[in-house]
Amino acid sequence: MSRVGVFICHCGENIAGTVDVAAVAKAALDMPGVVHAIEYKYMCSDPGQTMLKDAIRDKRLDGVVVAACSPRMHEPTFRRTAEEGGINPYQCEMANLREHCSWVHEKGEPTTAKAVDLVRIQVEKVKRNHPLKPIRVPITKKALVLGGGIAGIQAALDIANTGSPVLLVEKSPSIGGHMSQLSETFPTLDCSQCILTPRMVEVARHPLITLYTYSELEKLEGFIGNFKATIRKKARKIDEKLCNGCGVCQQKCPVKKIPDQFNEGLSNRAAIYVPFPQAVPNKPVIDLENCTFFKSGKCKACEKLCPTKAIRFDQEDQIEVHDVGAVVLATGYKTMPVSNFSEYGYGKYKDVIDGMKFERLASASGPTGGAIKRPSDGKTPETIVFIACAGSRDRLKGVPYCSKICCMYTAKHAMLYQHKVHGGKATIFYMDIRAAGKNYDEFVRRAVEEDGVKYVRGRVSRVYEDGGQLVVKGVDTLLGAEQVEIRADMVVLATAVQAQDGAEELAQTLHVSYDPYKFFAEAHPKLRPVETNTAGIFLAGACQAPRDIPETVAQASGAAVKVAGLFSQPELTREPIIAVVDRQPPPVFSHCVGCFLCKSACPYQAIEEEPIKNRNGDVLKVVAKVNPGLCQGCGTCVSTCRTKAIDLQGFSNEQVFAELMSI
Amino acid sequence: MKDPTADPEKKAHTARAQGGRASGREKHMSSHHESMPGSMSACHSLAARLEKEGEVRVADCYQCGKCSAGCPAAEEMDVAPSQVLRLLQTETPKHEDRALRSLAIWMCVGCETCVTRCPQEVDLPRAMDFLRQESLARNLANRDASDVVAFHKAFIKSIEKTGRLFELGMIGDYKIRTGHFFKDLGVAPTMLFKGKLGLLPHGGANKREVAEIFARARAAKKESQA
Amino acid sequence: MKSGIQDLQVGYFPGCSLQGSSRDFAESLHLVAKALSIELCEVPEWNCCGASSGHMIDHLVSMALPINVLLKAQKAGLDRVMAPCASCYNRLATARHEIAHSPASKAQVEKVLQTTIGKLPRVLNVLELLAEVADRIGPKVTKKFEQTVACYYGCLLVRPAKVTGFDRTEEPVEMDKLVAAVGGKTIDWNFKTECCGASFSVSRTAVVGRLGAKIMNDAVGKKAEAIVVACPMCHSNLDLRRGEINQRLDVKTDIPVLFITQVIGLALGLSEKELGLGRHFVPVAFPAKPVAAATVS
Amino acid sequence: MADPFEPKMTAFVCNWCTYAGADLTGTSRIKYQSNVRVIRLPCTGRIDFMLVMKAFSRGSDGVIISGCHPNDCHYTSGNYHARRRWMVFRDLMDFMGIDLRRVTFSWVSAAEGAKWAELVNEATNTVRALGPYKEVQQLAVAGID
Repeated sequence: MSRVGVFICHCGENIAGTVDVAAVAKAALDMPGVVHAIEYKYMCSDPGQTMLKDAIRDKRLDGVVVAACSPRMHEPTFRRTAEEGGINPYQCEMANLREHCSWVHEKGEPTTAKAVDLVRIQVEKVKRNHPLKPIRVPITKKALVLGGGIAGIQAALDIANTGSPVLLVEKSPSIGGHMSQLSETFPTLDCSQCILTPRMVEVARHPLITLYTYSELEKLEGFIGNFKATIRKKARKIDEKLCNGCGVCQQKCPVKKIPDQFNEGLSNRAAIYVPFPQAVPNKPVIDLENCTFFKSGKCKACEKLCPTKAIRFDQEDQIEVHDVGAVVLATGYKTMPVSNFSEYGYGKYKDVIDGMKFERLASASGPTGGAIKRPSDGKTPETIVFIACAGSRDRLKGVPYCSKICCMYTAKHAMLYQHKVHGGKATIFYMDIRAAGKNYDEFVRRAVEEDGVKYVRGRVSRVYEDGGQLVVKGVDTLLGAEQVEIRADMVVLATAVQAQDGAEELAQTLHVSYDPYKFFAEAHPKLRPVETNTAGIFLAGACQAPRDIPETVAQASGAAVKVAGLFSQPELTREPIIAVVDRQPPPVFSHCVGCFLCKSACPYQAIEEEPIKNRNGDVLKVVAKVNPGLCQGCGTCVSTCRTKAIDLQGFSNEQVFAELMSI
Repeated sequence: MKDPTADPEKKAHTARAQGGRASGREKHMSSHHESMPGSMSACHSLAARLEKEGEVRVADCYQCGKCSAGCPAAEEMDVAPSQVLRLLQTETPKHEDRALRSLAIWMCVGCETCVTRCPQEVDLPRAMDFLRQESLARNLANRDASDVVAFHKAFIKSIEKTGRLFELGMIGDYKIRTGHFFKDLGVAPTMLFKGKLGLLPHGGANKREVAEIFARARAAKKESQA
Repeated sequence: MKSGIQDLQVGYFPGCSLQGSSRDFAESLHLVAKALSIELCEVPEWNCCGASSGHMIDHLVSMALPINVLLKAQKAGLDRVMAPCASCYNRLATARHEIAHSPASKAQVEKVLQTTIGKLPRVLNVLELLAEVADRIGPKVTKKFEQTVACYYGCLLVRPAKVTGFDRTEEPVEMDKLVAAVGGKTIDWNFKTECCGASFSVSRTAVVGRLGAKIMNDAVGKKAEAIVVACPMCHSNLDLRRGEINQRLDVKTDIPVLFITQVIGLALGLSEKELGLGRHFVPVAFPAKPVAAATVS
Repeated sequence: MADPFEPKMTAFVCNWCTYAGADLTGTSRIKYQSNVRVIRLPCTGRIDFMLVMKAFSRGSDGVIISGCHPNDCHYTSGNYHARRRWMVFRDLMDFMGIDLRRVTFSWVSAAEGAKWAELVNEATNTVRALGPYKEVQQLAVAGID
């Protein structure tokens, strides 16, 4: 025999203005099991909460229904109050009289009637509530960071510096990411590598960071605080302990004509190579597609000449499994391939390049030593055209969003060009200049006012080659959309920022949601920007949306703090809203028949198989068992269960059906 | 629910979702109407009619100018293609009038280059068709385009008469409409001689049927205007 | 060698200009089709599709006319209709596309045509059709067409992509493949799909002259010995209006303009006369080459 | 004589998308018809379709089921399970002679306050037009449910 108390909130005029609260209270008192019903101006206020606590004590209530705003708003508040009042917090339910009633319906009889129903529903539910205990789970205080770009580097360092060990996994042979390819950085024009490489070294040296380059995450199981990560270390075919990075191998390797990814194909590399001089670790890797030995079984030049005998042709991939408590996703972005631009020649013109290629041309460590030269014939371009929004804000090309960084780096490119090529003519075709950021707009203005970069407001319709030059057919919308035709020596496309290849697959392995453009989804666009919807997995950098370096670093540190915060707790407590399989005294043991439909339905692999043995240890039957750590409480298993052996605490069949019956 | 996957609205990113395509649409429509409650422009503006009748969404254009940049006829135009759209975007009679009186709408060749490259997939050629018709209906056709107008009229007339295009007849009609009697005198005889111009209209088409199509189309238009 | 190749039947919508100003296109098309055992089943009682003026000043009519044609084709049991004229092709395809995507417009047209519109036949252009039987061409070539030509696609064969869904929008290649199939060389040039002025052929010859000049200039500059087209309007604009064009060129040009069907025809050993080359304004002559000479009957 | 028929609508919604969406409808003060009674569940995946049958037999004239958009499930895939189950169950209900026009299945995200209002109004109007769901209710009264 339950004793339920109903507490109706006026929420000032918000509820009382539309709903006849007195009538609701009166109706509540007639509901079976309700022994107490009052209405008050602000239940969430201090006096309001006190009333609730007192009532629990004085009226010996064992269930409470607060009829006020949305449970998504104040459920935690009132559950705490209920607990302070001396009952189990999960004996408190809320009827949503505001968002679902008073705010959305006109004042009147039907609305009050609905309010009464909403209260009745919760009363019927709360009568069937059971005291629940929050779940406590341990935490493995080790973090996994995916991606070794600036985002991953920053996150790894910040986490490690709080004293927790970090595994940093990077799929390419060196950490550094896109930032290591950049020449100078806006708005300060300081050299990218000069600021990045020290960080890379710091990572390599940090006692708490274990570096996994040329490695990928194969599998992630488990849940917040208790993940199990399976990492594949791809075979470099090098004994990293012996190799001292002298570089003899790549000098002697006979295969030398392989386009160098790091230089965006502007130069060549050998089949055994270190991606770039400042690479971390400074150890080579053998590229199996192009190595003569792996193609024809002959050569082994590197092995013969390696002074430390570090070459290992027979080396295999290694699989390692690690327990980690939190994951930071920092897998970065890619840019739209130039071949996507039919109107600019499907990428067939050598001198139509993208921003990243230009970075390599402008970089002191690049193939031209920082001199701007045409890929086609090595001549210095006297006229150069930059096309902003190449693919961005372009539904036709599937990228309706703004890539955010292009305005700034294009301004930077034009500026660098003007500095390096005196008397050169740089024109930028743009739609809008988006330079919101500290010293950003000043930077753009500088490009215009001091370096004489010409900004033309309009998009380019077509680029084609004619007599060794590129004819750029654009328009100036500030001159009544007059056509502008420029014969340029080089065209640079500020290509759209897109989600990294394989982002979707990764999101699915990690159970994090992603947006239509395959960028990982933050838990809340404003208030939870570095968290994902999967507890314990955090976001840093351009894998979540186009970002520039300062933002990326800030977000990485933010993610690191989230991880540190998580690790600072002795253990985790979670809402006990989880599924349970019923257990019966023998001979039934459980209604579960072991069909394990629930297992296939469960999104969290939370269903385990549990053999029930008799006292001499032989298995009587195998039933489902819910791992309370893994279960997130979606209840999909409950509706799948044929024998109703599995049920969801807090939303049990009994409760839900009772709610239904009360309508 | 047309295609759930095409609808990017997400609790996690309202922000980007609004920009997303499928949702962008409804979003846009509503705001578009709220923006000018009850005013002439909201319901009767050319932009609104174009969206209703032509399914071209003028508001989608963000004036990047790519259409004007690639337009082969732009040199002949008094108003650039993108600007023609701009004139419709303001939804004011003054600007709409300017669009309808423009030479540009008659200089459009209908080569579809613009719509092929338009990042917002705005069907500009369709809009041009619409404006030409409207311009004729309101008698605002630009004088300097009289020859083009005459050509189109002669063309249509010829079809209506014979069910198929009778080139010689059409050209004759065109010349009478324009008075360019001596233009093309050079080529016409050669064409005849080379058998490229038939002296008699082609048979074969079901003239009555075609005439009826024209008649019913006219009726339908009258209806919609009323 | 005919063995193994069964007749390919396809609906055929000649369109007005093939009966008049582009007779040669029709003639060559029919011969080539016959040679490649394609049966062109003319749409009975077809009417003009309204191109190119229809849609310019009367949208409803410009929808009703082509749909009417497609309905006739459908009644005649044709599941595909090939329209050699690029302009007709584009109108038919566009109308079909709009009907499929706009219920409103569909209703309107149904009202005008006083019928309900079901599944309409697919619309093909001449290149699509020939590409389908490309493998039949090679074996039948008797005189390689050993010229270097510029394939000029013009606007309406490839645009807009979502309507035509054929070839690459910016730099199509299907025609080049066909020319290559008969032994010809094609140049890589920039004006493959730039507009030639289309319907301004009569009303604004100056425009045609200006646009045509750009096109010819690039083609000649890149050493083309002829222009190959698949569109009557392109043909008349570059052939019939050569005078206008040359007025705007520093160096006058007299390279001929051929229909793709004529090119294939020549390679299949058909005579210049039956292919209607005689009807061109710019005489069809190639720089003396043994093979080229041989093609002159 | 008797007042005009007002349908009883029961809605099964997930806590993370549609319930939150309905909250947004409230905070943005968008009005809709008050016939609907919302039953809050963690996820549409939790919806045992026996609930739908029960709702009808308990006198609901119409049922609304709504959760997160595909790819956006708080539990990553619960809504897919719901959709799959719904596909099957729909045919079953059809076979059982349940009038499918009385069941509305949709996605409403936490950002779609307006959509929730539309959804409820549409569904309610449809069912109002269909009239009370006597057929099933009589069965229920007869004790067959």
